[in-house]
Amino acid sequence: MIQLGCSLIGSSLEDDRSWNMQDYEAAIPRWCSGCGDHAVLTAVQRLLEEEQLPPEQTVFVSGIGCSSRFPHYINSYGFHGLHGRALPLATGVKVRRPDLHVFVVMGDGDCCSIGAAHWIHTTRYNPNVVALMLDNGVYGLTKNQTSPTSPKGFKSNTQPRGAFLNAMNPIATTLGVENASFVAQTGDWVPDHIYQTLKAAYDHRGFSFVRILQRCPQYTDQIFLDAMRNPETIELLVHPRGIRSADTEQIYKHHVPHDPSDLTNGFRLAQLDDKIRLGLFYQNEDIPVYEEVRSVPTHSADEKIAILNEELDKHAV
Amino acid sequence: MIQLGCSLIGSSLEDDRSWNMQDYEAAIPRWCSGCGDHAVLTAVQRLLEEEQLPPEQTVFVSGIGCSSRFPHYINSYGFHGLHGRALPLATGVKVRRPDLHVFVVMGDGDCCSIGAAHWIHTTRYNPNVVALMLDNGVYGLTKNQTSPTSPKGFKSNTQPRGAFLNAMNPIATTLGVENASFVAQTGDWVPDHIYQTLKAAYDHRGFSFVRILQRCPQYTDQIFLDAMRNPETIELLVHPRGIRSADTEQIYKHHVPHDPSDLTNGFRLAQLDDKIRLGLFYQNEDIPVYEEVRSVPTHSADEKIAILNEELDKHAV
Amino acid sequence: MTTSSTASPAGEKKKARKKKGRKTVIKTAEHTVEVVSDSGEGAQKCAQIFGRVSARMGNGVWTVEIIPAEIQPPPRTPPSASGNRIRIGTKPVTNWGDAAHLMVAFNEQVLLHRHRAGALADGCIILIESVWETHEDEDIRNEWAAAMEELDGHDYRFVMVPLEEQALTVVENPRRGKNMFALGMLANLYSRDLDIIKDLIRHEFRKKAPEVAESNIALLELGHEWAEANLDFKVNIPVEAPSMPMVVMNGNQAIAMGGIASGMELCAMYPITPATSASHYLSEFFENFGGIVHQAEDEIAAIGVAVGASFAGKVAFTITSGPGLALKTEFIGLAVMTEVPLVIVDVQRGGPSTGLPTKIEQSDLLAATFGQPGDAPKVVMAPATMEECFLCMTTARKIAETFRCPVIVLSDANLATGVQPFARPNVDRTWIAAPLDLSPVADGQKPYAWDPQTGLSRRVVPGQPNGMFRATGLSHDEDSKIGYSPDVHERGCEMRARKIAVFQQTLQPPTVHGADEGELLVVGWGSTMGAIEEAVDRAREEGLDVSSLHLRFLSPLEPGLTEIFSRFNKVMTVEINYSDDPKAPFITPENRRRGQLSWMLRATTLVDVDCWTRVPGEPLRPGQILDAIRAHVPGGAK
Amino acid sequence: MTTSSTASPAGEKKKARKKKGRKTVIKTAEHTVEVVSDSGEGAQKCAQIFGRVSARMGNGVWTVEIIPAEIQPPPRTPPSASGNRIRIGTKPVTNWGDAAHLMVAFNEQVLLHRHRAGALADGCIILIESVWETHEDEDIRNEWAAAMEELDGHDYRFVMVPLEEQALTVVENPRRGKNMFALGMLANLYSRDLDIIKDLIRHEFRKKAPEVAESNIALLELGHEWAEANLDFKVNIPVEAPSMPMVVMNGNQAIAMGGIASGMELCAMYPITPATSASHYLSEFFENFGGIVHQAEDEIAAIGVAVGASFAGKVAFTITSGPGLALKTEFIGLAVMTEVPLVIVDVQRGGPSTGLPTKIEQSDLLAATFGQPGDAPKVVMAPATMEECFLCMTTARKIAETFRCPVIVLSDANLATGVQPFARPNVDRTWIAAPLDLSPVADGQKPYAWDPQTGLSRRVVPGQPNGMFRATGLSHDEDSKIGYSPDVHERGCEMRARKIAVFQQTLQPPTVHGADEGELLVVGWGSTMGAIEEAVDRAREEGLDVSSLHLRFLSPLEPGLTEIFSRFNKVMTVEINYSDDPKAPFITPENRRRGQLSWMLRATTLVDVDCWTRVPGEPLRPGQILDAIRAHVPGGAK
Ligand SMILES: Cc1ncc(C[n+]2csc(CCOP(=O)(O)OP(=O)(O)O)c2C)c(N)n1
Ligand SMILES: Cc1ncc(C[n+]2csc(CCOP(=O)(O)OP(=O)(O)O)c2C)c(N)n1
Ligand code: SF4
Ligand code: SF4
Ligand SMILES: [Mg+2]
Ligand SMILES: [Mg+2]
Repeated sequence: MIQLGCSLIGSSLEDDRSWNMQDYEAAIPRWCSGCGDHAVLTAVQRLLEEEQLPPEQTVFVSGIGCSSRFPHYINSYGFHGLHGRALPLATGVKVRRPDLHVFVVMGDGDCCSIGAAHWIHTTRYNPNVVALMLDNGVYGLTKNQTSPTSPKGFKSNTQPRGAFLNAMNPIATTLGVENASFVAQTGDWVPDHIYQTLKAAYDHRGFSFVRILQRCPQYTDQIFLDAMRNPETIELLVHPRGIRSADTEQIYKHHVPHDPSDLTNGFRLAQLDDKIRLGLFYQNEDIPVYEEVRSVPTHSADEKIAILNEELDKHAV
Repeated sequence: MIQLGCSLIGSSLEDDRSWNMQDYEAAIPRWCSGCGDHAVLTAVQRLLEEEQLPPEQTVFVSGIGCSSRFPHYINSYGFHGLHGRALPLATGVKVRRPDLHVFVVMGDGDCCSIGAAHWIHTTRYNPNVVALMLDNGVYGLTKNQTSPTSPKGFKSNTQPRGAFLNAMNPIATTLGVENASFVAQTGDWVPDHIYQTLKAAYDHRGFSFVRILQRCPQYTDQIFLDAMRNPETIELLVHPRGIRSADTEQIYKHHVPHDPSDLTNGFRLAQLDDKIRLGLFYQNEDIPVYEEVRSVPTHSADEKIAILNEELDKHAV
Repeated sequence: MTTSSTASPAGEKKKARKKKGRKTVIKTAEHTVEVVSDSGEGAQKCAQIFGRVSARMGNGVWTVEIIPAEIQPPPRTPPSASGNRIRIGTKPVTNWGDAAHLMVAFNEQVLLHRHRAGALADGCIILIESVWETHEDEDIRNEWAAAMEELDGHDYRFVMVPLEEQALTVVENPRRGKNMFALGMLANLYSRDLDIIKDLIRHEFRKKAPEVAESNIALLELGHEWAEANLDFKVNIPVEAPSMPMVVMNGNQAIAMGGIASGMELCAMYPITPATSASHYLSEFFENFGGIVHQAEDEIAAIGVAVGASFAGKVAFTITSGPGLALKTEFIGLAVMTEVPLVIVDVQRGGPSTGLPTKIEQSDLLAATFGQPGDAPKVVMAPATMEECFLCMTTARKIAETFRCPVIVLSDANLATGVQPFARPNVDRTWIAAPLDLSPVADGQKPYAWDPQTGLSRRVVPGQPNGMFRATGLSHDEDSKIGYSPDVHERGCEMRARKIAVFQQTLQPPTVHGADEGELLVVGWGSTMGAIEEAVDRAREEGLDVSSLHLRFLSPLEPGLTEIFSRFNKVMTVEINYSDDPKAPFITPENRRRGQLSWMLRATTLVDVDCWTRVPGEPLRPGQILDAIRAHVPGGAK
Repeated sequence: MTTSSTASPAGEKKKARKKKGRKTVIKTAEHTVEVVSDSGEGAQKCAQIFGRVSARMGNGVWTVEIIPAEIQPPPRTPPSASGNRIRIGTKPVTNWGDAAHLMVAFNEQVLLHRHRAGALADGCIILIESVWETHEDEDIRNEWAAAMEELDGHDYRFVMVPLEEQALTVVENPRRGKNMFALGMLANLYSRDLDIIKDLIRHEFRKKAPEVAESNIALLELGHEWAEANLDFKVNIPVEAPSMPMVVMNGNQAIAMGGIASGMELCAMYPITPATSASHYLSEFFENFGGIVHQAEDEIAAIGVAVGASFAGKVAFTITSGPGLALKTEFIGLAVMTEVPLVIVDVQRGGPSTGLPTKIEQSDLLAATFGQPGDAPKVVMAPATMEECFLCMTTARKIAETFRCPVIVLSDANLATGVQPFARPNVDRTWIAAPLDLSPVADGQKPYAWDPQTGLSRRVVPGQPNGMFRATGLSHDEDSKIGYSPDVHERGCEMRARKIAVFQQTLQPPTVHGADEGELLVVGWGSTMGAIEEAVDRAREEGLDVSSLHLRFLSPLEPGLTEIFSRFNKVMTVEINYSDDPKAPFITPENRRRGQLSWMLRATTLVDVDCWTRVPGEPLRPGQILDAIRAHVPGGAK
C-alpha cells in the first residue's frame, strides 16, 4: 500500500520480523460452533500471514453484531465500533493514516440496513480499504430478526409469518454506486475461494466490497442448505482477471465467463436468481483512491506557524 | 389509489367539489427567481388539478432544503420534516393511511447524502408514494456546498478547488435496489415532460422515484447551461409504455427506444454519460406495495378487548 | 456472607441416596431458587415453568433471567451460565431478593459464576450434576476439583444429582432432557401441581410433534420420582389465595400488551437488546388487533415512521434501548416542535455507548429528559413493576394525545425480562384510542390554536376537510407558518412548555412508603421499587427511621416533593446509575457526578438530595440497599 | 422608546441639500450604525468594510449580521432586510449594543423591519434612499406612504439620499453600486481613511477583473463627495491606539484558524448553518497546513470519520449545530467509552428541532452535557468572545488529548458571524499538536492503564509496535477486553468519571466582574459576556449593587462557585434559552423550566439560582439586561 501525506516518525519498514498464523490470533473466537465466521477468520489470518502484514500496521474495524466481534480475534489494532458505523471509522483511519492496512468487517444488518448510507458513500469515496460483509441473512447477535438480505418468507422473531419483502441484493446495489471499484461474492464454505477473493480484494487499489455468504447454523441454517448439498446451485464467475480458485472450480462445474471490467454484464449477472454466483462482478483500478485524492503535504510546527502568521496578517487591523 | 385496512369515519369520496390550480396554492413561493423549483411546483399543481385530488386527502412530505420548502406552497396537508428524513415520515403516513395521496419532495443532499439509507430502503419497501428528488447538484439552502451529485470539479464553498469525486448517479443507484419499481428522470425546463413524468409516477402503483434535474441559478447555473442551449445534449428514452411527451419529442431529436421493463438496459443507459437522458428507465408494476402487504383487518374497541382477553387468558395464573 | 461453614463441599457433599422415613420440611414465607445450566441446555425453560406453576398455585413470584453475553458461549465455562432466579413467596414478591436458598447447577462452572456473583445465600442447598466429578476426561475432573476448592469454606450444602444419567434413560441427547428432569425435582421439592406443569409443558411444545411434549413429561415425572426417593427435604411456602384474577408475564410482554390495550396501531422499531422481545411479542400478535410492527432500516427511520403515522392519525410508538434512543434524539425534537403525539419506550441497559447490552441500568434519565438541542418539553415516565409496564402504555398514549407531545417511557432490562404475577388488567373501551375523526375542521380553526393559558390546542389530522396545514420543525406560529421573529419564537417555546406544566398540575403528590416523616427518605424510580421498599421495611423492623418514595413521573416531576422532603432530615436517591463516591480522590461536592434522579431533584427542590448508586449490571439486592440505609441513618451503622 | 418626537418623518424629512458652512460634529465614545438593504444589494459588504476600516483605524468594533431567512426573499419586503449592525467605540466594543444611532436603509421596507425589531435608538439618523417616495409605480408610492405612517411619531431624523440616482452615474445596475456609494457616505461621516478602504475594496474584488474594483472605488469616492457636499454633520469617535497588534475576524473564522493553530489536521463535517462558514474557511486554507476537511454524507459519518482519525493518531474535530449535534449523540458516547480524544464544535442556533437556523440561542448546554444514554463524562466549554473562539481550540485539543475524552465547544450564531478585533494570537510551538509518536509500547503497557487515583492513562495508537488492542464501546477492562462483570463495569465508569474530576481540579475559580460581594450576581456563559458586563457596569453606575460572573467551563463547572455565590444575596443567570416566567399561569417552582445553566448551578451548589432568559433569536441587548437587573436588585425598580 502506498504511503502518502503521513508524517510518521519511527517506521518498521526495514525490520526482519516474520509472522505465522498464530501471531495473528487474539482472543478465542466466541461464535457458535459451525458458524461461518470461523472460516472467514481463518481465511483472513491466512491472508495476513501470506502478506506478512505487521500486526501493528494493520487495523480491523467493525460495527456491532456477531460478525463484528471479528477484531477481538485478530492480533492487530482494532476498533469494534457502533452498529452500522464501521465504514466512517475506517475512512477516518485510512484518510489520515494511509500507511495502515485497513480491513472492515460488517454484518448484513450492520452494512445494508443501519449502515446503508455509509456503505453507499464509502463505495463512492473509494478509500483503499477491504470491506467484508458477512451475510448470514439475519440479525444474529440480537437473536433472529429479519435482515434486509433475509430471503422472502424467512420466518424470524420480527416477521414470524415470513419476511415480507424480497431480499436485498447487495451486489447489485453496490454496482449501482458511482465509483464502485471492486465488487465480489464468495461463501464461507469454499475456503480457497474466500482466500483468493480476499487476496484479490487486498491487492485491489481502492475500496473492495466482498460479500461473504455466511452460514448461521443458529438461525439461518436452511438458507444455504441447498448450496451445501447441491453443487449445481452454484455458478462461478470466471475470467483471467477474475478470481481464480482451482479447487473451487473443481467442485463447482458451472462456470460463466465474465470480464470484471464489464459493469453492465456484472449487473445483469447479479440480478439473476436462479443460482448463487461467486466471483468478481466488477473491478476498476482507475478510480482515484480517496486518501490519495485528499493527500496533502505535511508541515512542521514551525512551517505551520509561519503560514498561520501570513494568514493572520491578512486579518490584521 | 387503493384504500385498504384503514378505519375511516367520514369520507369525502362522494362529494361534488372541484378544484382549480389556485385551490392548490398556499404561501407564495420564496425561491430565487429563475429557480427550477418554481417549474416543478407548477407541474405538480397541474397534476393535482388534473387528478382533482382533494387537498385534505393529499399530503406533501419533505426534508430540509430549498426544495423541501415545497409543502408550504401547496394547499394540502404537509410535513416539512428533518433533513434527510422525508421518506420514513412518508412511509409512516402511507402505511397507516393508504387513503391519502402521498408525495415526497427532497433535495439531492436530502435524498442522496444524509437520506441515503432511507432512499435505498424505501425503494425496497415500495409504498405507493411519489418521490421527487429535485437535483440541483448542490446544497442550495445552506449556500453552496458540494452535494453527492455535484459534477466532479464543481467549485463550492466546501470544495473550493473543485469537487473531488465523480458525481453520484442516482438513477443507477436506485436501479440497483431490489424492488425498485419506477425510476424516471426529467428536467425542470421541459414543462410537459415533467408533467408527463409526474403523471406516470402518480399512476404507478408503488414507489415512484423521479429525479428532476433542477436549475439553481444562484449556485449551479453552469451545470445545466449546455442542456439549456444545446438540444443535442439531451436524449429521450421513448417507448409506448414509457413517458410520452409530444412537445418534448419535438424539441429533442435524439430518441432512444427503451423498454422500461428491461432493467439491465435501463442500467446500461443510466451509466452512459455522453448525454443527459430523460425518460422512464424502469417500471415494474408487479412488485407488492408495502401498505398492501402490511394491510391488516381493523377491529372495533370491543373486538380488540375480546381478543385481548383471550390473550390474557393465556397468561392467567 | 460468613465463611463459617458447616458443610464444606469436599467434606459433606453427599451422593443423594434413598431415604427412608420422614423428610425435613423447610417451612418459609419465601424461598429463592436458581436454575443454571450451560447456555442451550434449557435451564431457562425449566425455571420459567417452575415460576409459572408457582404463580398459578397462588404464590408470589419474581423471576430474573441470567443471560450469557454470547449466543453460544463455550460450554462448561462461567460465562456460559444461563438460567433464572425465581423468588417465591407467600405474599407478592417484588424483587429478586438477595441470594438463592436453593440452586440447581448443571455443572460446577456455571455454579462458580453464580458463586462469584454473590448469588448464593449462606446455607444454600446446591443440587449439582454428579457426572463431572468422576468424568473420564481428566481435564474435567481437574476443573471440578479446582471449583470445589474455590467453593470450599463457604456455607453451602451440596447434593449430587445424576441429571445426565437419569435423562439418558428417556432421551438420547441429555442436553435436551436434563432441564425437565430438574423441573420434576423442583416440583417434588416444592410440592408443585404436576398436572398444571404438564399443561404448561404441552403448551410450550405445542408447535412441535406431540412426542416431544410427552418425552418431556416423562422426564418431569422421572425427576419427581427421583427426588421423592432420594432427597431428604421439602420446602413449604404457604399460599394465600389471591383475591383477584392474576396474570403473569415479563415486563416486555406487558409493554407490548399494554401498547395493544391502549389502542395504538403501529409500532416502528429496529431490533436492540433488551427491547427486542417486546417487538417479538407484537410481531406475533399485533396484527390480530389491526396493528403492525414496522421493522425499519435503523432507529432514525423507525421513529420517523412512527412520527409520520402519528401525524397521519392516531398515536404510534417506537421501542428501543440506549444506543437507539441516541439515534432518535433529533426526531424527538421534531415531534416536540410539531406537537405530534408519540410514545417512545426505552428499555434501559448498561451504558454509555454499547455498554452492557443485556444488563440493567437506569442511566438514560438525563438523556431522555435533556437529550434534545434546544428546549424540548416532553413527558418522561417510568413504570416500577410488570403491572405498571402494562398500564403505563395507555397512560402514555393518553398523555401524548391530550398534550400533543412525545412521552418517553423508561423501562429497564430488569422489568423487561423479569416475570411477576399481577392483577389481571380489566381493559375497557376507555383504554382504547378513539377511531380516527375525520370530520371537517371549523372555519378559522388553526392547527396550533394554543390556549394562551394552557398551551393546549386541538389536533388536526390529514383527511379532515378544511384543516390543511404544513407541519414544520422550524419556528412557527399558530397557523404553522414559519416565523423567525422574536415574538413568534418566544410564543411557541412558551406554549410548548406551558402545556407540560399544566400536565404536571394534573398529577397527585406521590405517597410515602413508611412513615410520613423521619430521618431518611429514600427516593427511587423504575424497577428498583420492590427492592427499595423491602429494604425500607427491613430497616424499619430494625428500628431505623427510614421511609421511601417512588416516582413514576420524572419530567415533569410529580408535585409536592419539596414539601415531602422537608419532613425528613436526609433525602437520598437509590439508583442503578453511576455516581462518584464522595470520598474518592479528587471528588468534591462541586465536581461529583451524581445519580441522575438526585441531580434533577436537587435542581428542582434545592434540597441536598444525596445518592447511593451502583452499576453492577444486575438488579439491586434489598440487602445491599439495607446496608446503604444503615450507613446513612443515625443508629444504622453497626 | 419615547414617542415625543421632534422630527416626524412626514414633517421634517428633508431632501439632503448642499450645505454651506461648518458641519455639526457629534463627538461620542461610541456609535452604532446599521446598513440594511434588500438581500443581494450588498449592504453586508459595505458594512463589513466599514467595520474593518474602523478596526484598522484603532476603534473598538463589534459587528452583527442581519440575515434574511431565505436565499432570495422578495425585494422591498421586511423579510428581505439584509445587512449589518456595526458598533464602533473608542474602547473595545464587546457587544452589539442596544439600538442604532445611524441607519442607512436602501428602502423603507427593510427600514420597517429594523424599526419593528426595535433596532433604532431614539434620535436615530436615518439615511434613506429617496427614489421610492416619488416612484413611478403607484404601489411603491403607497407602500412608502404606509411605512412613513407607521414610523410617524417616533423620534427619528430622516435624510433622503439619492442612492440609486448617484450610483447610476457610475454603474448600469444600481443594485451592484449603491452599497459602495453608501460606504463612501459613511467614510465621510465618520472620517474614515479612504486609502485603507480602497485597499480593502481591491482585496475584496481581487478575484474579479480590475475594472470591478475600480468602479467600486469610483462609487466610494462619489459617495464621499456627495456626503461632504450634502450632509450637515460628522461623527467623531476618538481613537485610543491599541497597545498591541490586533486582528479582526468573525468567530467562525477564529474557530477555524484556532483549529489550525492547535495542530489538528482533520475536520470532518456536514454542512449546517450557522457552523458551515467555519468549514468554508477551513476548506479554503486547511490544506496549506497539511489538514483536510472531509465533507461526510451526514453528521453521523462526519463524527465517525473524526473518531476514526483520532483513534489512528492525533486529534480530529467536527463542527456542527443543534440538529447535527443530535445526530452525533451516539458517537460521542463511543468516544467517551473508548477514550478517543475529539473536539466537537457546536455553533448553537435556535431550537428545538430545525428551529431558527440562522439565529442565536444558547440552548444546547444540557444536550451537550447530558445527551448520551448512560453516564458519559466529557468536557463542555464555551468561548465568550471571538478571541476565545480562536484560543479555545488549542485548549480543547489539549484537554481532549490529555484526558482522552471528547471536548464539546459551544459557540453560537452571535460569535459565529459577529466580527470583533482582538489581540493578535501569538501562536508558538506549544500550541501545535506533537507529531505522531509511533515508538514501540513497553511490554505490559495496557491500552487503558488507568491510574487508580486519576483515571488517566497513556494513549496507544495504531502503528505502535507491541501496543495492539481492540477498542470497543462495550464495557471493558484495562486491556480493552470486553467484560460484563460488576467490577469491570463499575471500574470503567469510575475511571472515566475520575479523570474529568481531576481535570476540574486543574481549573481556577472564575473572577467576578464588579464587586466581590453584594446584592446580585449575574452569571452568564458564551457570547453574552460583553452585553452582561456592559449592563452590570451601567447598573453599578446607577448605584446598583450588582456583579457578574462568566463561565467558560460548563461541565465540569469551574471550582469555587458555591463560595462565590455565598457572597451575594441573589444569584441569577442571564441566558439566551427558554425559561418559564415564574408568574405565568400554572407555573410553580417545581415545574418551572429554567435557564439551562441555572439548572446546572442549582443542582451543583444548591443555591437558589434564578434565571432571566429570553429567546429572541438575536443577541441580548445590554439595556434589556440592565432592565432585568433593575427588576431583581433592591432599589433597581424605577
Ligand atoms: C444503534 C444500535 N441499534 C441496534 C443495536 C442492536 N444490534 C446489535 S447487532 C444487531 C444486528 C446484528 O445483525 P448483523 O449486522 O447482520 O450481524 P450478525 O450478528 O448477523 O453477524 C443489532 C440490531 C445496536 N447495538 N445499536
Ligand atoms: C441534520 C441536519 N443537518 C444539516 C442541516 C443543514 N441543511 C439544511 S438543507 C441542507 C442541504 C440542502 O441541499 P439539498 O438537500 O440538495 O436541497 P436544496 O437546498 O439544494 O434544494 C443542509 C445540509 C440540517 N438542517 N439538518
Ligand atoms: S448466531 Fe449465527 S452468526 Fe452468530 S455466532 Fe451463532 S452461528 Fe454465528
Ligand atoms: S439557492 Fe438555488 S435551489 Fe435554492 S431557491 Fe435559489 S435558485 Fe433555487
Ligand atoms: Mg447478519
Ligand atoms: Mg440540492
